[in-house]
Amino acid sequence: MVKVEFLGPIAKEPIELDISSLKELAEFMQKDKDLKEWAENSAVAVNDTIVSDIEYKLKNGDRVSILPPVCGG
Amino acid sequence: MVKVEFLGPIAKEPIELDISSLKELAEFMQKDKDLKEWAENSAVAVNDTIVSDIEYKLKNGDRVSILPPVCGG
Amino acid sequence: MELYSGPLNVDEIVSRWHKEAAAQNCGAFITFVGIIRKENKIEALSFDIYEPILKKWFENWQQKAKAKGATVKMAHAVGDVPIGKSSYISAVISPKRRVALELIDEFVEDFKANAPIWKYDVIEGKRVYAKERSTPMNGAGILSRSGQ
Amino acid sequence: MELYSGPLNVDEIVSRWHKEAAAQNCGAFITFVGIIRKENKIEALSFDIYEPILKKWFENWQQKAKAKGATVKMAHAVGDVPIGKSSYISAVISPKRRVALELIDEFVEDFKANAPIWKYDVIEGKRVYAKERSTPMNGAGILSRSGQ
Repeated sequence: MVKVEFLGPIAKEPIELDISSLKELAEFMQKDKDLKEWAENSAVAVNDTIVSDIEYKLKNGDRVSILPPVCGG
Repeated sequence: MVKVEFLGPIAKEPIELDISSLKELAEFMQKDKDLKEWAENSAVAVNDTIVSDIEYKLKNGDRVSILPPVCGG
Repeated sequence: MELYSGPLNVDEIVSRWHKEAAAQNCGAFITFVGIIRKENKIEALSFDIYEPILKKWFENWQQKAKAKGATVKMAHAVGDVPIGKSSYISAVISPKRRVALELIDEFVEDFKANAPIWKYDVIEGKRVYAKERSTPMNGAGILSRSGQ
Repeated sequence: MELYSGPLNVDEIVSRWHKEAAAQNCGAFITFVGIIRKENKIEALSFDIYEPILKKWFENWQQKAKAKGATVKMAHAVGDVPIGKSSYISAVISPKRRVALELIDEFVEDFKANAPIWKYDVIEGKRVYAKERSTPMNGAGILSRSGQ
């Protein structure tokens, strides 16, 4: 299982998904009306490292974070 | 008469010269062994305004400042 | 990297970093302070921070600065910061002026674009995500259809 | 523009300017502090300032900053400043981050090149003009043979 957590303004509790790649996560998010929009503009981290390869393989116990648009300062 | 003052590291007291242009001041400075060197790298102000036209006319009572290379900060 | 609950004590932080710069025999010390402006009906701004990734982002900058002989510093507020108070300070300590001036610019701009911090306007006690002022991070959109 | 005899009280000056930035409802406040570094056999640096032209230079920058909605500030030491102490602070107060980052760079660089301030190394109590580190001002050399 992979834990997916939604950061900042995405008002959603963490979920556990049975997926093995970011591509599968993308498919999951695109099916969810609320998450679809965030998929458009969010970055993704796996175990706290930003990943930009959609083919990235996920393994059991991985933690994925969804990071929406930022504005520090 | 025109008063000429030498700023910063130029170890020289102010002088009074009977000149009517910066060109004449340039000629004067080039004749002086010590001042010649400062003429190479100094800027010039007339009555506290930087002047970069060598043809600039001086009138009685004008105050000319010689400003050697700077390093604030 | 320093995170504080609520407004920053800018005087204390800047004073301490300034002493550090002097102790490191560095000639140039630049600080950028972000102050909450009065705009529209905002009472305060509020911030969420995801610390693990912010820490990595900052450590990466620390390395980048080190390679140029410099040090970067950063402090940020978590939670509410009222108008007129400060939420953010970043700094560069460097022996060289040019390095310091260039680094502060890159550091602050990359902070704005990639530090995992979310901003909310506080209006009538409610937090409203500052969506229009926010920037998608590097690599954003890979989970979208067009990202593939 | 503030001139002080000897080292600057950086904490006091930065704190005061920071309050001014907040009072002006400006979101960005940048300071550049120049600290005396230990180098060679130097005990201190020493500064001469020609105030009338420095004042004009600064007023000109104040106008330039105003046209961009910003304010510039400056403090400098006159006379001796020992190692580890600060001789120079410049600052930009601006509603906008980009304006502040660009102005501080231009302001500090132009200061270095054109503010009528002369620097001396103090070695065994004697002032030695820092000739190699100094820059001819804009318009320098017009009194030389080649300047005509």
